[in-house]
Amino acid sequence: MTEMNMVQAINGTLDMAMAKDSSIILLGEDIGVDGGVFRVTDGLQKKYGAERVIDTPLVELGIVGMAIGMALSGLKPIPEIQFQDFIFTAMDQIINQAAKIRYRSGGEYTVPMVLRTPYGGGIRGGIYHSQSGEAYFAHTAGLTVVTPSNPSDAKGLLLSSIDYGDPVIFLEPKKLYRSMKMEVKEGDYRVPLRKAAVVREGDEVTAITYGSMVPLVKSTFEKNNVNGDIIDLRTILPMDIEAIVHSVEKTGRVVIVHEAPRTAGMGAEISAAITERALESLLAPILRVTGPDSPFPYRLEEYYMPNENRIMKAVNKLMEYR
Amino acid sequence: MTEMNMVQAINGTLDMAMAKDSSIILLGEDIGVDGGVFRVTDGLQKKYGAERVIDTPLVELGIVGMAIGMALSGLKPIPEIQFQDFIFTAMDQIINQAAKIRYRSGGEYTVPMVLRTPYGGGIRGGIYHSQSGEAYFAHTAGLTVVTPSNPSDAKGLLLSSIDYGDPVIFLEPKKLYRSMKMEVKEGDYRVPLRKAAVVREGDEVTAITYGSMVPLVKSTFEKNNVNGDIIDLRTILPMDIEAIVHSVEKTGRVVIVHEAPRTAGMGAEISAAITERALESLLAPILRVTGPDSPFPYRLEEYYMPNENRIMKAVNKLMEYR
Amino acid sequence: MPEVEKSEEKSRLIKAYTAVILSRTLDRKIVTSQRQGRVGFYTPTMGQETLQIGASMALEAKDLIYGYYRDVPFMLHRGVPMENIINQIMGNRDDSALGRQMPSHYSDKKRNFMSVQSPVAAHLPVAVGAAYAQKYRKTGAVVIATFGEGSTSTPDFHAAMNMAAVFNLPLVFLCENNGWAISLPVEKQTIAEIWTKAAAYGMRGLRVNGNDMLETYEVVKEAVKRAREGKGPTLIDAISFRMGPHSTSDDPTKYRTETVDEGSDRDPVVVTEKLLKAKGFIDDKLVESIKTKAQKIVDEKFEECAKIPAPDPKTAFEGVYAETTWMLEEEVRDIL
Amino acid sequence: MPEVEKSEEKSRLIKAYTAVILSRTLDRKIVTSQRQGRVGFYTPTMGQETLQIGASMALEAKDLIYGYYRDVPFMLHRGVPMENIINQIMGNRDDSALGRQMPSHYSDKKRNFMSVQSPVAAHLPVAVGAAYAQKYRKTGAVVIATFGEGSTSTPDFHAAMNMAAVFNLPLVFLCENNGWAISLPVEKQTIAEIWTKAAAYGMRGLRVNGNDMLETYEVVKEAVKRAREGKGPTLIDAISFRMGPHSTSDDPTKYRTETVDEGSDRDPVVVTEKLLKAKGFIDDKLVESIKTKAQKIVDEKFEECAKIPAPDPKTAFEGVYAETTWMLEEEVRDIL
Ligand SMILES: Cc1ncc(C[n+]2csc(CCOP(=O)(O)OP(=O)(O)O)c2C)c(N)n1
Ligand SMILES: Cc1ncc(C[n+]2csc(CCOP(=O)(O)OP(=O)(O)O)c2C)c(N)n1
Ligand SMILES: [Mg+2]
Ligand SMILES: [Mg+2]
Repeated sequence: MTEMNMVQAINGTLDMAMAKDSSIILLGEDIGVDGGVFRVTDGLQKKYGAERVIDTPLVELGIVGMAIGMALSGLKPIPEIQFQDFIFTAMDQIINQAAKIRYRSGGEYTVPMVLRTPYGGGIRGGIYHSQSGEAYFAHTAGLTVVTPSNPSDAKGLLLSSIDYGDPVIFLEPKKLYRSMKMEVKEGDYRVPLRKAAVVREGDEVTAITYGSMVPLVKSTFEKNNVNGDIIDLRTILPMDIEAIVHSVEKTGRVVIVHEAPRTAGMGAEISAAITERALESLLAPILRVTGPDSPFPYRLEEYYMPNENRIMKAVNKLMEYR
Repeated sequence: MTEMNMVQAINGTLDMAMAKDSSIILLGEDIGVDGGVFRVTDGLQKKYGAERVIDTPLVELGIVGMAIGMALSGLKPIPEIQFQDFIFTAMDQIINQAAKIRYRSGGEYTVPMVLRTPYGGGIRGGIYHSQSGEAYFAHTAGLTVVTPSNPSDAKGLLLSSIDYGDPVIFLEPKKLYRSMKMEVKEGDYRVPLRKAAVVREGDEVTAITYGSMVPLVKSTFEKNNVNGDIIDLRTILPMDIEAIVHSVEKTGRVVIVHEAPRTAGMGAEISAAITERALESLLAPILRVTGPDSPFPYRLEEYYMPNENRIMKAVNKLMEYR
Repeated sequence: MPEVEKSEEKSRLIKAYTAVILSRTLDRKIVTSQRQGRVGFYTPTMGQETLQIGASMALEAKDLIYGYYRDVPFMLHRGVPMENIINQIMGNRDDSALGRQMPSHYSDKKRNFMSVQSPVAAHLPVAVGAAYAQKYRKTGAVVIATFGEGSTSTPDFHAAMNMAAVFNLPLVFLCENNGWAISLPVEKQTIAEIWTKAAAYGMRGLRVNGNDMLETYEVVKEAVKRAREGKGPTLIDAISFRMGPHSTSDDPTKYRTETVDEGSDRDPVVVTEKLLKAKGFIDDKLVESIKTKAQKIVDEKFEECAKIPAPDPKTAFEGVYAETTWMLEEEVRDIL
Repeated sequence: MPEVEKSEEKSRLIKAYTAVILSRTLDRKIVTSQRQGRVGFYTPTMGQETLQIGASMALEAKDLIYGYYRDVPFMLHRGVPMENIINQIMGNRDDSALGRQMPSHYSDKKRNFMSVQSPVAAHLPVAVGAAYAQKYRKTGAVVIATFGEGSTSTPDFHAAMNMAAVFNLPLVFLCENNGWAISLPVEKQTIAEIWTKAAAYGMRGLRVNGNDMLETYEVVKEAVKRAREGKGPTLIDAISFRMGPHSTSDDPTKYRTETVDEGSDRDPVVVTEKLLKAKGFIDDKLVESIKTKAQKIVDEKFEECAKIPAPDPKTAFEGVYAETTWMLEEEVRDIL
């Protein structure tokens, strides 16, 4: 057990996995000699060579396309997109290729690939270095969308993703890269995909969240003595509907928290899925605390991101309802 | 007034608009000499010349990028993407450029452009000629997403879109291109954006739908004497929340119908928005009749698409609830 | 040329010619069947037979093909059973992809023919990754990727060309330059000759007369050899002509004036017959018998495949993931 | 050269040199301020001054610039007020984009300098559309688009180059080839020389020594002239060197061995001083006075701009559309 931040946890996990399995290949912009702009791949090229930790030209669709081809030929590629904001030129490769190859080939071809990319705000990156695009991926059958909320989960989820067999979009909350440290177990352990974690328990309200927002919701609940469940989805697609419904049936009050813009975001799906299954349990409307439906500002970033105040406003509204 | 199908209505509308305004330029693959693979732009190059009806090379991101640049320089481009399935290489231009230029430039630059593209199933196009991607666009602040459900609306919505001033994603339900004819008024008339239409009225249930599914929901309600409202969104983003809530408060029962896969689709947003505002009015869970969370099959297309049977199953479930 | 070699060449070329005829015969059959409503859609291959078969002759079994929707002759020569192709077009129960894809989207993993997709050129960066894997794993296999000249305008072509060159991969880019991308002639697609585009990536670029099967074979063979020896990728611009419409949905009279008719001097079937006759490998009698046999095979196979029923409806919603999702299970319960 | 021309040349070059010095001085100021925590982020321009200013000299007021995040010298020479640049970097109330964009994402519509965005090269297809509009509307304006050499690997570069050539547009592609894309040297970005990529599109491609302001000026001038005359686009590969880090977040010691120091022979400031001294246009005294004045201006402007407060919070959620949406209104009520 060592105290480490998420960057160190992911770096160590990649290192461990690569040492064991020579079919794992990393590729991306500035990930080799430079060790990645967030230093997540630091030292790995030195250790495993430029053939396994590939500095690519500046072309996201090429990075993803190449990774798909490697996966089709028996390797386990882990491509990195430097910022999730820059993934959109690769959307055809992701939506039309990676997500659909198993299906369209009747299972003859599969794409075991883990696409890592930092997402979200919190580093004053402005419009193009802060986006949270999970809903674009979550609407795409064939993809599996994962996001860790702490260093220890990052390791366990990443190891599960590498062995998963289908393409995983692994969204790393860059706000948490260095802002929290925790004990991370040594050796191989897995955090299962498609399973949520209840990271705090209580009776009166259910907060459903993931990734960068988990520590914020936790600290908000702790500071304000909110008597509620906090569900960390961990896997966004497919989400763990049982864990959600189980909690909602207990509490009857739901707040969903994410950074991404509200409209047609993941909060909508969570809300809709709950209403379909647990309408009778609801004691109040399901509320969403999210980024607003605008691009992400630079100087006024703190107004964009959900915060304690907004979460508590929603919780209070839920508690006071009727 | 002339009877016409949607292809004829759009063709005539483009013709009328181009005759009046020389700043309107069409561009896309095979739209000129060939008149478009669905013949929507037939005859327009002959009439307005190859400078105004541009046959472009095979590059969707270039088509959209060029259209944005034209718009920035005072023209009113109407790019066509041959099938919505092929729009994904242009997603960066759409999400990061078109949608964000007004905001990022403090309003100095704007993008008055109408991006037309046929979407959806119903022509046995299989995985890559049948997708309904409206949710990808609807999650993107800065875009306006419009889809007509009949020839007359197609004309009025298109004319409104051309004058709108911000980028419009104009989704044409290819299933309806030739499958229905109706009277279309001559001359200039507008169907307003951001406003839904109630295309059938009733008291017991509200169906919310748009585009290709509207005629199906209508015929289903008619055939089965369902006593319900049918709301045709017309504009998907931003949707007409007042029309929705107004109807739900009356009926208390909601079924949402779209072709796109369910998870994180528009149905989720509609459902979530209703629960936020009208929980107390709900007499039953909100149900979604949608495409399943899989790619779109070729031979078994009819199993993928929502149909009368599935809609009635949902309606009956709503009526029988409690 | 020594007798043994000569006889080897003869049997190789007769095999190739037979594939040309089989392809052409099958092509005609499918187009006709489409008009009769027995097939939903099809992209004819007429005019591109020899360039594909010339290329196929240059490959080994272990080599990988990232092809596109017009590669039926390539597949037939490579040994893909004709019924696999017809079953795909029918989308029936025996189609390896279970009728999920539109016609002309073939796949045959056994013969290393990668599943074809629709967004043109999207398979090219994927082919680059496959080539990287061959190099990394030292399999000795070469990847060949085919695509139309219209596809060179795409983002994917650019990404693939540059990366293949930068990583010096065992990859051959074979552009099936048939002069048209649906209605757009190559002169409006791009101003440069296709083969000259290679230089922009520091790659070797060559042009070849695709209607000459032997010339194509030689050029591809050399490119494959270089690739196998670690000398990097090549772009080959194989000039041909799309004799048919773009697809069965297309009406080329709207845009095309020049045509190449079957049986004319530029028809690759005619070119090949002349070539093989000049070599003394075939005569009218053999031609006749090959054609008759081809027609018989095609007719029989087609009717056999036409009898195979549609896949079970539940298969339309299987195989999205190794393990299905609860959402899909729930949705399917509603549908079936 | 007649006296009048000579004196015109002199004043033009002194204006240009002054812009070089102003840029360099401002660059140093912002980098220092960033280290002091007074600025959030910045992409230094050091090393690319003369190529930009040489290009700027070749343009008319009506011409359009589709630039990128390193184009401060270009803007300063073109007459963009320095406070506009600093206000953008501060993201304060007087920034025309209201602090919505990261530093180095400038915009100045009055001087036809298009709003800069982050995804590299995404402005290139947009520039093509702008050039199409100029041609269509017969404005006589030319569009110049700048970008780094790393950006040539992107899909957007490919799309833009091909379309500009196919439509024969009044467009100059100016590649600011500083040798690096963050940590990737140009040799690993692509194997071909950047200027040779033009041929793949049937476009003219030229290389120029970007550190030579006059050479750059002449080459760009000629390309602009051709563009204006309807002779089509040109790609110019302007060789320079990124003297600083990629950005203030970057540590080039991790990857870079070769460096070009300020004051060394390859520093464009030094090159330009030599050039103008040889022409007899400047002497040590004038240099001294220009530098002192530049420092004073920069210091003053910086402090003035630093005093300007942040934009009103509500502005962060305005201007997404001509008419706002009900969702955003509702959300903002919750936030403010
Ligand atoms: C990305 C994309 N855009 C548009 C289409 C529609 N489309 C199908 S084939 C085709 C033309 C392709 O031309 P070319 O690459 O020359 O191949 P050919 O059909 O001539 O063999 C087009 C535009 C597509 N399939 N993919
Ligand atoms: C599409 C995209 N991918 C990645 C990045 C991250 N990034 C910012 S600048 C840069 C390097 C650009 O190099 P070059 O084009 O040579 O310009 P330079 O910075 O050297 O002036 C990268 C990779 C980005 N901004 N956009
Ligand atoms: Mg072609
Ligand atoms: Mg550079």
